[in-house]
Amino acid sequence: MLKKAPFSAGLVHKSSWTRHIDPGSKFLLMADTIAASMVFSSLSVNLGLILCLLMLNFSAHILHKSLVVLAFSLFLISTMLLIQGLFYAQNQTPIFTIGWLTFYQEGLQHAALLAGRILIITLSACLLMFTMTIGENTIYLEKLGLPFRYVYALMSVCYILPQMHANMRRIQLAQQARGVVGSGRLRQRFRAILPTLIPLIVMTLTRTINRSIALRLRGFESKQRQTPNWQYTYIFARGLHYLLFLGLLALLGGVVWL
Amino acid sequence: MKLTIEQLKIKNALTTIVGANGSGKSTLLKLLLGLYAPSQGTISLEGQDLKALPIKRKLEMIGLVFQNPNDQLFNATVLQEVTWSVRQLGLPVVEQRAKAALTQVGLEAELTTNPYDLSLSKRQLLAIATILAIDPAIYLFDEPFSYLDFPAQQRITALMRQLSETGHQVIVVTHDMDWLATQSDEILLMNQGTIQFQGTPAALFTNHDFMKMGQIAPPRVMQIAQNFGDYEVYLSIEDYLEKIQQKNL
Amino acid sequence: MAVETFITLDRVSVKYPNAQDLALDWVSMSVPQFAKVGVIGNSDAGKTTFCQLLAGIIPEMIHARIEGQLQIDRNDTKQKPSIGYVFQDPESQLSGLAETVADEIAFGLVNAGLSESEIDQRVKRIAQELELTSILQQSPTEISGGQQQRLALATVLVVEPDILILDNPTSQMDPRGKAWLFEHLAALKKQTIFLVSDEIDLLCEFADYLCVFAQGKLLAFDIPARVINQADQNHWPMALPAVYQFAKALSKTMAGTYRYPVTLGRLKRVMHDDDD
Amino acid sequence: MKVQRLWSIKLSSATLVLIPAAVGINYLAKALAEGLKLPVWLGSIGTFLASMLAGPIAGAISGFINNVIYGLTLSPISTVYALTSIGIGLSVGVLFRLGWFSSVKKVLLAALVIAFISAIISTPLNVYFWAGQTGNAWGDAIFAALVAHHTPVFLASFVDEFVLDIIDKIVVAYLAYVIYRRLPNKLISFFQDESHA
Repeated sequence: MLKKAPFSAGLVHKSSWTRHIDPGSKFLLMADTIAASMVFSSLSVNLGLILCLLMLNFSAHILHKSLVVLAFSLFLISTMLLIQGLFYAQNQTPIFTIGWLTFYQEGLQHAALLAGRILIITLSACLLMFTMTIGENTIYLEKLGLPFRYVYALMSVCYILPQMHANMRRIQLAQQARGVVGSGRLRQRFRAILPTLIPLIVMTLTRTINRSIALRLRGFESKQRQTPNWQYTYIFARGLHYLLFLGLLALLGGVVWL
Repeated sequence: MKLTIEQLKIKNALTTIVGANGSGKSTLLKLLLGLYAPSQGTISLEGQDLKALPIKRKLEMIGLVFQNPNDQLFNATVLQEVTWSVRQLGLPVVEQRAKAALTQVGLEAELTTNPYDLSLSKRQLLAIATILAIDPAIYLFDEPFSYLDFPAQQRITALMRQLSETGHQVIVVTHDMDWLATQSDEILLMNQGTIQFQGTPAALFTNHDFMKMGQIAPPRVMQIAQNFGDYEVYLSIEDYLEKIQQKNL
Repeated sequence: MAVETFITLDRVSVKYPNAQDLALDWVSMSVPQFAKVGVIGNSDAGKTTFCQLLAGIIPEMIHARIEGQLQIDRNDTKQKPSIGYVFQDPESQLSGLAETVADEIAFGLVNAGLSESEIDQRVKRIAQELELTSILQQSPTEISGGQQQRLALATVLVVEPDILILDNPTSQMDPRGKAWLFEHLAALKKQTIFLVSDEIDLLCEFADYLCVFAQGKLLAFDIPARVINQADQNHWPMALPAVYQFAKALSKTMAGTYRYPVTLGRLKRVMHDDDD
Repeated sequence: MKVQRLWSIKLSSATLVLIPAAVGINYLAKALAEGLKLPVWLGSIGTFLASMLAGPIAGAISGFINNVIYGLTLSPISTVYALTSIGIGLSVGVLFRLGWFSSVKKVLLAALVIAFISAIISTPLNVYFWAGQTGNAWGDAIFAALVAHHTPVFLASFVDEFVLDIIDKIVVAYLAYVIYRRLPNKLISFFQDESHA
């Protein structure tokens, strides 16, 4: 059985300093930190960035969630250290040996740098994704001038998904009543795919047709649409934009110059 | 959903479960099928503990027709949908069983149709056929009439009667009081996960507290009678006519 | 009373691409404004096609070959009449982009470009009418099925459409929900309503006209009493109202006709006349 | 079907509503595969179906948004594979219209092509972000063995990715083939008509 869909978590606005920062600034901040980690291929700079991001995540009360996301990539990072430490093409300087396995400095350094970059991307993305609500994003994108049709295509899955998820659970139960078992041998588990997926997909696509009809009847394509009123107050949004954008330019300029 | 049932015995009759939305009717059906295991207590079938039975054996004895056929259909054709169900339980004479079941529900002309190209009413008939082909001893129907059109409702009602007369146990969850009043032998009233009443339709409609609890409106014939100031219990139009004729004599 | 025709169908046929049979077959009728029309028929009879044709969904969004004429006039202004459509399945009705029930109801108004205060006012009013006020700030995906069905209706009623089309909205409701919906629809005075339903007793009480479809053909379009009497005489496979069955069993026809009554009100009158 | 229609950029309302549905299907199919502990992801089945129903552009956009949403909810790094998803969406749409999804045999060929395209796009991303690895134990074991024998990183990484992609894409292509054929007629013609309009 599946756990609850993660999207609904984003519907609740956490109360912290982050709620006064606009999504655009958060996005630019993410771009800045990622660019910085790519420009400076030194371990110490990356370590510094990671520490900063950890502190920001902590002060926004989202560190525990971010660490869960980080855990996703930990397995990959450890195999990366292992494989690169052992087999990296430029390996020359052995550091230590465990049994008959010799680890090299170059490979470990390379892997550590990449690992640092992944941590930075993840932590800065968490700062963006865990401090916004879907509704806030939707309005923000529309205010930025993205046509509503496209905002819809981009965002509505977040609202549809919990319902689809409930449908899937109901279908799984209904198929269980017909003798579909989702456990046992691989063959048997494979045979549980179609009985779940086909009803789910037919249902979802049928609703898609009805929804597209309903939306058009409800004026989805109307040119008179007014963007809903701004419910969020941001401080220093414009200034932050300039500042972060200049930072990004400087970093990208750095790439060319270095 | 919390369900607390002290003791319940259901035996060879057409039994109806009624109750407001969220009172635990569907949960009870799923519990009877063994889709949920009770956290306490036992459910036994002909003296055997349900928990001890392997799933396929359970499904051979108990068939549940879900409220929405769209949750279950996935095969390429109507015939395959039914044969799949039979094969799934490893029963013999697959084709014959399937075709007989489809004839019983009146879908014999649609054998090669894609189930999703059928109307919703026929899709529900197909879902019923998948159970009929297995021929379990116990049939559970969860609001079977919500998608059936009038001729299909009549067909399925006749089928339920026939099943219960040939020694099957038929249990139906429904909101349809006219149907229940005329067709049901026994009624279970559920409220907040417990069974509040078990008895005949007449006994249910006599008790106002129970009717209020289950958010039950009396059958249409009682509403007509009440319109003329008669608050007796009538289960069918024939019932009421008899009374009127007696009065006139 | 002379009633002006509002919607006219003149020998309309509809055929879907790849389909063998006509979905609607030579249908003609004229419907006065503000009429309440009950639509009945068995599955595959053409009820949904009929509704979608009226709403313009066919052929604008669902393609089909159409013959004949469908005309909708609006007497007071030259503006195109607006149409509200309620699907059988309430989940289809929801926009999929609303954080709260209030946003969902406001969706159509926002699209129409109404002012902030107007939207607010209308949402509050309709929420009160449909008993949704207490859940306005909840997510549309977290409310109960019955509430979702009322929400679906609210999203359509809030734009005050000229024509309201409901395709079997009660199929999954309990008796209380059904009675509530019929009562609410009966109270609407500014709409022409088409309601598909299997609830023949409630429909007879509610509708000014009934139309019966079978295999794409319009078998009858008339006031409920005539339609039901005709249906019984011709043995059409459809449910008959309890009132009718009762009156027929007692052979109580309506004064001056050979027809049995189909509403409680008329039945009472028939029985009362008899007593005198 | 005409070529202009195939590449139509202007998206109808139906297509715009199809995109989030496809993303949702991807998401739930992936969750289902995880729940059943299957050795495949299935996370592109919605993209396949969107491409088959509404054309390569719709499929590509579904794939792109899928990874953006997935990146913004679960795993930020997977956002970069949006490029791969775009490639999958485009190739499924084109192959479908070329008739490569019309028989059991042809689907196998289509799956091979799609897996190849997917691996080609993913490899540079894997090399840049993960030093060439994919995070799958089996694939990475092959990768480690190849690198240990002085195979160039790009080639080793491509093999790593392709081995995994091929199994997943064959399964997904066959599922999509079967599912598409079981969709109701009305549903298929709705999207066809929409792209004609």
